[in-house]
Amino acid sequence: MYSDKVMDHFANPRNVGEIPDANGVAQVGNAKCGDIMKMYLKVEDNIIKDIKFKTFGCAGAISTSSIATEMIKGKTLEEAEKLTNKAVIEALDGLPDEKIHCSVLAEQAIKAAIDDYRKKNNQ
Amino acid sequence: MERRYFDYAATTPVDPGVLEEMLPYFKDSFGNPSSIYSYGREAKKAVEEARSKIANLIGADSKEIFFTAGGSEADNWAIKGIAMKLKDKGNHIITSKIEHHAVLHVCQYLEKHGFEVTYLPVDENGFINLKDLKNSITNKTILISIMFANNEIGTIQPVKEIGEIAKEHNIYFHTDAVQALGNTKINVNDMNIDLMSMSSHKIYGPKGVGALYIKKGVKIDPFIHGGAQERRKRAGTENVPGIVGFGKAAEIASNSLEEHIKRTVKLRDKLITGILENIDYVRLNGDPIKRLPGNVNVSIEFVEGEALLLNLDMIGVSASSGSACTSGSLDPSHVLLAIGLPHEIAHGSLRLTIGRYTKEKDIDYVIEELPKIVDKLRAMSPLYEKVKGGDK
Amino acid sequence: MERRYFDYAATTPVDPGVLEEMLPYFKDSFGNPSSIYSYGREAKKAVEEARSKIANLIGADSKEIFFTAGGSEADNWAIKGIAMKLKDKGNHIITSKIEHHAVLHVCQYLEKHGFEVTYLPVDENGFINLKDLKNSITNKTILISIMFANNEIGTIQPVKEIGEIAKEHNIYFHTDAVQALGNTKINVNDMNIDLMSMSSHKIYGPKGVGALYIKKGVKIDPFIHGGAQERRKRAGTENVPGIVGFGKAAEIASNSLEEHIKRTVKLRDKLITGILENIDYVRLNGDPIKRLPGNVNVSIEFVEGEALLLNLDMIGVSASSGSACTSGSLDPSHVLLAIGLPHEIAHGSLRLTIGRYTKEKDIDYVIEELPKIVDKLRAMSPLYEKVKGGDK
Ligand SMILES: Cc1ncc(COP(=O)(O)O)c(C=O)c1O
Ligand SMILES: Cc1ncc(COP(=O)(O)O)c(C=O)c1O
Ligand code: FES
Ligand code: FES
Repeated sequence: MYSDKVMDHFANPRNVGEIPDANGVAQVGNAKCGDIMKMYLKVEDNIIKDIKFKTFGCAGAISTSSIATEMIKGKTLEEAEKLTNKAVIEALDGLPDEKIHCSVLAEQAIKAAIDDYRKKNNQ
Repeated sequence: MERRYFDYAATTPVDPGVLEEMLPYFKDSFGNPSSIYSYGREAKKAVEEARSKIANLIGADSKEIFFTAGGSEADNWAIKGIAMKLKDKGNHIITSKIEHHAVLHVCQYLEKHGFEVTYLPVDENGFINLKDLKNSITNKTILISIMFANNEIGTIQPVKEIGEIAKEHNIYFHTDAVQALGNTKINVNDMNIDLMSMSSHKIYGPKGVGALYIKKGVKIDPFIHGGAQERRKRAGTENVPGIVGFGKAAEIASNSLEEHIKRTVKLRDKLITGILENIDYVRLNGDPIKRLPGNVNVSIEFVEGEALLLNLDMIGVSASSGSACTSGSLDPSHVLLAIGLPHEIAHGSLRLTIGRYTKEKDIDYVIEELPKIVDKLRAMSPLYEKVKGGDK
Repeated sequence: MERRYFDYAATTPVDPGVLEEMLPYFKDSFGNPSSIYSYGREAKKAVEEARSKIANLIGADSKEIFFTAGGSEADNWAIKGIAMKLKDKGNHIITSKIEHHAVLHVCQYLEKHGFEVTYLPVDENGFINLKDLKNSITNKTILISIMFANNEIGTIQPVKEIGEIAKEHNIYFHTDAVQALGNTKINVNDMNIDLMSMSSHKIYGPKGVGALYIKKGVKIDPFIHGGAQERRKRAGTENVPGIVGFGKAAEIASNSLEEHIKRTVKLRDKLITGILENIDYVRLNGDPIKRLPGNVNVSIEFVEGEALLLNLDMIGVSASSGSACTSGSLDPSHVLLAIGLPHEIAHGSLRLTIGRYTKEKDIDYVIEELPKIVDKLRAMSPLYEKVKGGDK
């Protein structure tokens, strides 16, 4: 049901963890629905220098978090904000229909973390 | 990679002895049992022998066994068949909140068509309350349908007592015994059961066959109308190899019931203890004593069930979960919610069910490996952080 | 004694290639297709492959195929499912007098529950009249259910034309194609079929499995409620080996359809000619041209069908009859009565149906032996005396 790419990111998620001195942090989702995603950003000169995530959820949620962090690491905030769940799904070689909603979470978490950074830096 | 199957409640492999008995009925004795020539008579005889083996397993008479395509059809038939037959007498059905969907969705469907249904709540171990049951009976009640044993948490209901209450009030009692069959002693007469659903593939028989026990004298509409098979109660050319296989599976189950229960309970309890001792923030769901011999169901906090299952699958262990993420629906298992688990804990549920071919070393393996998987998943869980930080 | 099977319309032996494909799914790949671990995924894949083979045989899309436990369930589902879904739109159903009991008895049941049913008559060859069909349509008509080919007399209806009429009037068209499948070219789109019943054991697949074709967009209630299998339309753990076998049988049928028809028609016509030429007072029932490739149905005057069958069985020939005496009911076949046969002639009906493993020498054998049996029975028939005496 999951693509090899999904299973790879699920089994060996990239960028898992926390950034102690993150300057943009956000958590989306809620445990009631079974998925929570937390993103940590380290932004320097408008560029995402480092990114880490933690996710409570299914393989769809974990793999989308993982690949999304890979996709925006090193990108400018503007570029990162343009990341859509569609692009994430494509990068994973697809997701089962009933898992599309998990991919939305990654997009939301990144946007929320960028917002948090901007708020903290009065942008 | 060695495969370790921990999902006997979902389905079981066919016992080799069962398959062997089935084989002749595909190509050689393939006749239609309704025919009068010798090919047909052979098939007919085989079907009748299977019927008596199933009757024997549950203390019924052969004539009270009607073959179906499985447990779901048996549940649908029992409930819709009684509802349609007795609708002029009453339109009220009593069931529980933790029934299998094959009962619940039928009841919900009937609600759309003029029936009223009481869904009895259960306590934290999954038992219905007999007083609740009595209080919910009205003069419109035509059927009580309470499952024998639950497929998720393994809790075994006080069936005999429910049967007595039904009998006192002259109401038909149906029980879904799909999980109980072959796993606990059943006697339909002692237990005052009027209708009982069974399924072959849960007792090492083939998929696609089951049966409904209908006590002599019970009035019920057919569900599949057509030919005169199954004494005009269930139409369709008989699935002869399937029925023969189900019969053999029932025979094996009858002959080894006590031994099977003893052996399985021992393994189960070892697994439960191993998990509870080696993992923090974990709870056992279902009653510790009155539970199916092969059922282990735990909630592991801060992790999500599907992620657990896939990690187990990667090391060859097949299991099951009540997480919403595995069902494709938005809510976690209705059974886990009914016993009072909060959504987030229900999501972290894991069901490991064991059976005839489970070895002690498989149990040891899970006890050893599961904690590692849980650690790995908790390490990436934003929920677990807080606990570790002490601010839970 | 060599056995000669002449009852392919009742059921067929499983093709050896079919059984071979099924075997791994009993013991090794026995997983539940709804599970997410690898055991389950293997099973799921096998089910989906089978689905597309069946779709392929009838020109449908895979997503339009829903597995059932056989032809009877498919008929019940199609008719009850549409009736329940559309009952607020209308309560009128049109069918024919020569349908299989799995259609007729469902219609009769619905009549008891507020539906109205028109049973179209047929002509002496077994065809419905298209004008009758049009005339019987009312603004309450929600379903036309006319069988593709008749199981007793083999007559193939003008399905495409029926489909066009249904389409013009925006009424769903269901056809019971249990006998037609694998025996005549079917394209559900060209023929405007909305729902179609199929059964595996009539096409050299296993018993206990079938399918309902439901055209995309058709609104229908589920029949077996419960789990989310079959895209939430038909609950119950999938009969994986059965489905795999049905798929393989469909694949074989697709690949050899033309050749099968040619070969079978030749044998059939030889048998018909042989019987008509060698026995007096015999008539062919059903249309001589538009009939199933394997169907021979004759009425042999002054003899009774069950006696015929038993005599044939004694020499190793398995056949079937529309005689009341074989059915356990008081009336002979409703199909034979519907084509206008008097009771006494219907009693003497004999159906010989041939198929994949019928050899030319089997045909020769029946042509040789049947007249002797008929002679023997007529010699003891009080009805025949008169004819011989010339006073008929
Ligand atoms: C025309 C027709 N419809 C329906 C059925 C029922 O199919 P099944 O026996 O698979 O339920 C049969 C055969 O018995 C048949 O010949
Ligand atoms: C309690 C219970 N009832 C009914 C069913 C349905 O049985 P089947 O899959 O044979 O239709 C199952 C298993 O799936 C079950 O566990
Ligand atoms: S987190 Fe529940 S479906 Fe993905
Ligand atoms: S003559 Fe005996 S049943 Fe017809």
